[in-house]
Amino acid sequence: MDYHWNWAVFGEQSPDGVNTYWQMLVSGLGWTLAAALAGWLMALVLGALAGVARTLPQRPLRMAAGAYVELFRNVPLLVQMFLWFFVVPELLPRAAGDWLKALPQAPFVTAVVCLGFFTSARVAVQVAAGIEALAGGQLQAALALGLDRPQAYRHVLLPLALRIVLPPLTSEFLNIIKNSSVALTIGLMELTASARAIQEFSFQVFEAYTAATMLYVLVNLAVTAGMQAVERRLALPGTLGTPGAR
Amino acid sequence: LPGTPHAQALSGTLAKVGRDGYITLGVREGSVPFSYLDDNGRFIGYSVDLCMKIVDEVRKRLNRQVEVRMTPVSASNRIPLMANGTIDLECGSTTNNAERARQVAFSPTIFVIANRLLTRKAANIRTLADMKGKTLVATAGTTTLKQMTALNRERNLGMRIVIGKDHPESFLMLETNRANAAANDDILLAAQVAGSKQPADYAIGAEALSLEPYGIMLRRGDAPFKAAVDAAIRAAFASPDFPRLYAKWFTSPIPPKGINLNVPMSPQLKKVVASPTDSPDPAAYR
Amino acid sequence: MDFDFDVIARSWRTVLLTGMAFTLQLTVLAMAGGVVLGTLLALARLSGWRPLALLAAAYVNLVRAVPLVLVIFWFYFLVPYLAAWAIGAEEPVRVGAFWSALITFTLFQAAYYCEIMRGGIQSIPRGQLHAAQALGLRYWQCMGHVVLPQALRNMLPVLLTQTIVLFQDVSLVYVLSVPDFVGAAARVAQRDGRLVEMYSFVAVVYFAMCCALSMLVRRLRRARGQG
Amino acid sequence: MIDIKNINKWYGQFQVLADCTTQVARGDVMVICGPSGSGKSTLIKTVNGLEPIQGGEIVVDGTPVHAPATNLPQLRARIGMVFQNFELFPHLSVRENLALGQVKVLKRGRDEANERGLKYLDRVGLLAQQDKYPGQLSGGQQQRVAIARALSMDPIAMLFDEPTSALDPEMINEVLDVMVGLAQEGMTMMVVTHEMGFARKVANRVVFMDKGRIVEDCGKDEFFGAPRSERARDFLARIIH
Amino acid sequence: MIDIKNINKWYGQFQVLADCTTQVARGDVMVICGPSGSGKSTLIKTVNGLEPIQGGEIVVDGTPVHAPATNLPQLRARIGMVFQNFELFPHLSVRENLALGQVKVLKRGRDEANERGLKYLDRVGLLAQQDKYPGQLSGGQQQRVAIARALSMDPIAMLFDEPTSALDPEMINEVLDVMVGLAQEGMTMMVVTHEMGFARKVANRVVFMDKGRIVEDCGKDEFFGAPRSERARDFLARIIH
Ligand SMILES: Nc1ncnc2c1ncn2[C@@H]1O[C@H](COP(=O)(O)OP(=O)(O)OP(=O)(O)O)[C@@H](O)[C@H]1O
Ligand SMILES: Nc1ncnc2c1ncn2[C@@H]1O[C@H](COP(=O)(O)OP(=O)(O)OP(=O)(O)O)[C@@H](O)[C@H]1O
Ligand SMILES: [Mg+2]
Ligand SMILES: [Mg+2]
Repeated sequence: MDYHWNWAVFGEQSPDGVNTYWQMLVSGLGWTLAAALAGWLMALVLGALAGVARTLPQRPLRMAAGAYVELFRNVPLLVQMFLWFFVVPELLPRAAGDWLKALPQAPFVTAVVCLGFFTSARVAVQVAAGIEALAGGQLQAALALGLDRPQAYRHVLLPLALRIVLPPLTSEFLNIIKNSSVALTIGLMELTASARAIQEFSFQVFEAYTAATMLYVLVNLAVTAGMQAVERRLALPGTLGTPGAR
Repeated sequence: LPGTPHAQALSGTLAKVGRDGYITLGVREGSVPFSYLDDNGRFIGYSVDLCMKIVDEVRKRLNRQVEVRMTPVSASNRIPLMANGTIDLECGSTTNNAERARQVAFSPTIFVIANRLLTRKAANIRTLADMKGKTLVATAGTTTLKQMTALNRERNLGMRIVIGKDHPESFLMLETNRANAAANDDILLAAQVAGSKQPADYAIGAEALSLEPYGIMLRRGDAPFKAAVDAAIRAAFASPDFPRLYAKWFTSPIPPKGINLNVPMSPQLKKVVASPTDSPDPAAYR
Repeated sequence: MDFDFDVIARSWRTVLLTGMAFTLQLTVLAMAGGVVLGTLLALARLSGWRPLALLAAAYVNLVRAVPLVLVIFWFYFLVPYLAAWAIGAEEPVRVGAFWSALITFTLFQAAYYCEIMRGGIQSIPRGQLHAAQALGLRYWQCMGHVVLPQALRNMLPVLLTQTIVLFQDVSLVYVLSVPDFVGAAARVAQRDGRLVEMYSFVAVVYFAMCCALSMLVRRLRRARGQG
Repeated sequence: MIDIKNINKWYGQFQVLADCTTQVARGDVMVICGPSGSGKSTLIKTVNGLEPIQGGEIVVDGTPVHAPATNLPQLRARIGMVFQNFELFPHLSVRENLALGQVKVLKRGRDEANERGLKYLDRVGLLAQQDKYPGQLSGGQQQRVAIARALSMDPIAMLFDEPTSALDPEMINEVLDVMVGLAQEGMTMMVVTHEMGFARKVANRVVFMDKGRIVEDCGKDEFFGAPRSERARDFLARIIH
Repeated sequence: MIDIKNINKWYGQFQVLADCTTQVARGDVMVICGPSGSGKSTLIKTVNGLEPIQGGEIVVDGTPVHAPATNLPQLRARIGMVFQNFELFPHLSVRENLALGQVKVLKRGRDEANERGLKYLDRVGLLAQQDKYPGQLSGGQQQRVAIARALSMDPIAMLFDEPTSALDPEMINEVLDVMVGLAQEGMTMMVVTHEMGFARKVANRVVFMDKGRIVEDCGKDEFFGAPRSERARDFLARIIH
C-alpha cells in the first residue's frame, strides 16, 4: 500500500494551537460519552413511559404510544438529526427558535434531544415486550391479590420487566454510543468527528481512524463488563442468571 | 503489451494504466465549479477539464487508448482510496499544504483562493475584527477551520466557532442565523451565494484572510506520472485556449441552472499561470 | 420559513429512480448475503471447535462495537484488498462503488444477523436436535433440514426488523459519496441550496416506507401468534 | 356465597362461556372438570373479575363483580386464588411474597404481615424456606407457598386453577394434602382439577363443562355414580385408567 | 440385544449415571422408573449415543455405541426413539415428518418413503391427518405420529422417554394403547414412564433408578409384589394414589 505511516502525529499540535491531536481525540471521546449518557437518561425515562403506555388497557394511550414509537423508529437517525437541528427551530415561535440557535452548545443539546427521542422509541419497544412477557400470569396473580394496576406495575411487573430487558437495554446503550457519531453531521466534535478532523488536517487517515476505533472498542468492553456486573447483581436467586443455583 | 513500447520501462501509475487500459479519476459531487454533477449525471467542472488534459498526456505517453472512469470521493475517503489504488487522480478542490504533501503529491497549482467571510449585508460586518464575540461557522475538516481557529486565538477575538458538516450546511447555518458569518474559500462562497434563494442578501468580505493553492492530488513518489501531470498542466496554462477554459467556468453561465459566478482571474492565479509551481507555501503566491 | 416545493417537484423522480433504487437494491442484496453469511457465522460461533468460535465471536463483537460510519469506512477501504485476496490478485482490486457498498454492508450486516440466527438456533429445543439425530441424520443434515429452517422461520420477524434498520442505515453511505437515496437527495439539495426541503422529503419517504414494512412485520408476527 | 347467573363470554366470534349458571354456598367445595379448552379456567377467573364478561351477572358475598362501581381490588383481596403455574413473584423472597398483598392492600404493618405470613407458611410446612426465593424451591413447594400467600389475606373463599397439573407426580400429593386440610376446615373452594381422587375425597359438588357450557352440576356421589350426560361418562372413562 | 455395562457419566462434578448395568433381550419390554432427576432420560439417551459417556460400554446388536469408529447415524437409524415433548418437526407436514429420515438416511425414494410412512400412520389411526402440520394436532395425536415416524425406519428396538407425561389425562390412553399393541407384537422396548398401569400390563422387566444408580432391576411381578429397596417401596406408595 502506498501510504506514509506516522503514529507520532498524535503528539503534534492540532490547529487550535493549544492541544495535541491526542488531546483532540480525547476531548472527542468526552463529547461522545457525554452525549450518549445524557441521551440515554432521556431515552430511559421517555422509553419507560411509552413502553408502559403501550401495555395499558386504555386504547387511546396505547395508540399514542404506538404512534410515538413509529415516528421515531422509522426515519433514519441521520435525517432526524438534520431535522432537529435545521428544521425544528424554524417551526418554533421566533423567539424560542432564536434562543435555541443561540445556545452555547447547540449541537450538543440537539444531539442529546435527537438521540434521546430516537433511542426512547427502541427502549419503549423493549420495555413493552418485557412487560408483555409477564402479562399473563404475573399480572393476574398481582391483581388477584387485590393490588390495583399501578401497584401491580410498581411492585411486580416493572421490577421483573427491568431484569428481562436488561440485556437488550445494554445493547441499546452500546447503540447510543455508536449512534452519537451521527452527531458529527450537525457539527458536534465527538470522537468520530475528531478523527475525521485529524485526518483532514494531517492526512494521516489510518492512524486517526485506528485510534478512534480502538477507543470505541475499549468503551464498549467497559460498558459490557459494567452492565454484566449489574445483571449479576440483579439476577434472581434460582434462575439461570446465577450460576449453580439449581 | 503490443503497441505500448514504453510500458515495460514505466513504473507506478503509468505502468498500471498502460496495463489496464483505464485510469480512474476521483471526483466530487458538489464542488461547484471545480468538480460536480450536472443534471445528466456527468461529472463536470474546471478541475475535471484539466484532468482530462492530463489523461490526454497519458494517452500520448503510453501511445494507446486510455478509458476514463470516474469515482465519486469525499473528504474522508479520498486518501485511503488513493492509497489503495482505487483512484489515480483526485480532481476536486483540494488545498495543497505542507502537511498533506507528506502523504500525497500535487500537480502544479491550478487555482488560488483566499479565505474570506460571508455575511448578511444587513449585519454590517466588513472585516474579521467586526466579528469580535460573534459566532462564525466553518466547515469540518477544512483548512479554513484550522486557519480561523488560529486567527481567533492570535487576535484574541473571542469568537464562537461552530462547525458545519459540509459547505452547504455551513451556509445553512448562516442562512438560518445560527452564525453571523461563514468563513470559506472565496470561490466556494461565490458559488453558494449565486445558488442561494436570495443572492442579493449576502456579501463576501474584501479582506483576504489567507491564500491557499488548489492542486490535483496524485500518489507520492511516482516520478514518471508526476512528470506527465506537470507537463499536461504546464501545457494547458501555456495554451492560448486557457483564457477560454477559465471563462467557461468562472465568468459564464454554468450548468445546471445557468448561474454565472462572475469571478475574474485573480492576480495570484495569473502569476501561477505565467510560472506554474506546486509549492504548498502560501508565501509563494503573494 | 418559506418552503420551496418546486425543488421536490423537479427532482423527486430522479431521486427516487436513482437513489432509492440503489438503496433498495443494496438493502435486499445485503440482506440476502448477510443472512447466509450470518448463519455461517452463527454456526461458527456455536461450533465445538473453540478457535473458530472465538474468531467468529471476535469478528461479530468488533463490528458491533464500532459506529457504522467507521465500519463503513474501514470496509470500504479494505474491500479492494479482500477482493484481491479472494481472487488471488497481487494488487488491490478496483471495486466499483456499488459492489464496494454491497460487500461492505453484507459483511457488517452479517455480524448483526449472526446474533439473531444464533438466538434462533439456540431457541430450538435440544429435543429437536436429538430427535433428528435419533432418526440417523448427520450433523449437517440435522442443521439443514431441521434446525435452520425452524430458526429462520422463528426469527423471520426479527430478521425483517433488522432489515428495516439496515434500510435506514444505508443512508450512512452518504458520507462516502455513494449515491444512495439520501445521497441523491442531498446532491440536489446542495446543488440548489434547498437542504431543508429535500431532507423533509427524505424523512417523509423513509417514514412511509418503513411504516409499511413494519406493518408487514407486525402482520407476520400476528399470523405466527408471536404477539 | 358465589352466585353465577347466565354468564356469556366471547373471544371475537368464539364463545368461551355459554349461559353458565351455578351457585357455591359457604363451606362448599366445588370441583370443576372437563376437557381441555372447555372454559374451566375462564369461568373461574370471572369470579374475581380477572376476566370480563359480556352477559349475565356474578355476585360474590353480596357484591356484583362486574358492576362498574365495584371496587375490584377490594373484592379480590377477599378471594384467594392459586394458579396452575404458581405465579409467585420471583424477585421477592418467600416472606416478601406473603407480605406484599397484606401490606399494600390490607394496609397491615410489615411486622404483622410477616407474622401472619409465617403462620400460614408453617401451616403448609415450609417455615424453614422463608428466606429463599421462588426459583430455589421445587414446584410442589412453590405451589404450597402460593396457597399460603392466598391464605394470609384471610380470604372468604379460595379459587384453584389446576393447582397440580404443572407438578411432577411425586409432588402432587404434598399439594393435595394441604388442599384436603383446607376443605376439611370448612373453607369455601372452587377447584379446577383433573385429580378425581381429590374430588372423591372432599368435593361435595362436581361441575362438568364442555365447549363453554355447564353440562353436569351435581353432588359428588351422583357424578361418580351415574353421570347423566354421555360426554361426562366418556370423560370419566378416559381419565380414570 | 442391548447390553449396558458399568456406565458412568458426569456433568462437571455431578454424577448423573453411576455404574449402571443391565441387559435387554430381543422382545423384552423394560420399564424404567424413578424420581425426577434420577437419570432415566440420560440413561436411555446413552443407548443410541445421544449422550456421551465417560466410562463403561454399551453394545447394541453387536455394535459398541461409544466406540470412535462406530457409524452413529447408521446405528441410530435402526433404533426408534420417542420423546416426552413429541419433537415432531413443526415446519414439516405429518407426511414429510415420516419421510425425512427414510429419504435422507435410508435413501429410500420419496414414493416408497411416503407409502411406508402412511402405512404406519394408519397403524396409529391417523391416516386422515397426513397433510396437517404438527401444530394443528392435539398432543396425543402428535405423540402417535412420533411413534409412526420412529416405526417407519423399521427399527430393531424402540426407546420411549416419558411418552405420556406431557399429555392431558384424556389423551394418555390413546398413546398407551398404541404402545401396548407394539409390545404385544414383540417389539423390543425400553420405556421411561410413570404409568404403572402400562408397566403392569406389558412390561416383563422393571428398572428402578435413584440418584444415577440402578437400584432395582427385576421382573414385573417381583417389582410390584415386593420391591427389595426401601426407596422403591416409598416411590411406589407415593405415585399410586
Ligand atoms: N385471550 C384469548 N383469546 C382467544 N381465545 C382464548 C383466549 N384465552 C382463552 N381462549 C380460548 O378459550 C377457550 C377456553 O379456554 P380456557 O383456558 O378457559 O380452557 P380450560 O378449560 O381451562 O382448558 P385447559 O384445561 O387447557 O386449561 C379455549 O378454547 C381457548 O383457546
Ligand atoms: N446438560 C446438563 N448439564 C448439567 N446437568 C444436567 C444436564 N442434563 C441433565 N442434568 C442433570 O442430570 C440429572 C439427571 O437428568 P435426567 O434428565 O436424566 O433425569 P430424569 O430421571 O429423566 O428426570 P425427569 O423425570 O425430571 O425427566 C438431573 O439432576 C439433571 O439436573
Ligand atoms: Mg385452564
Ligand atoms: Mg427425563
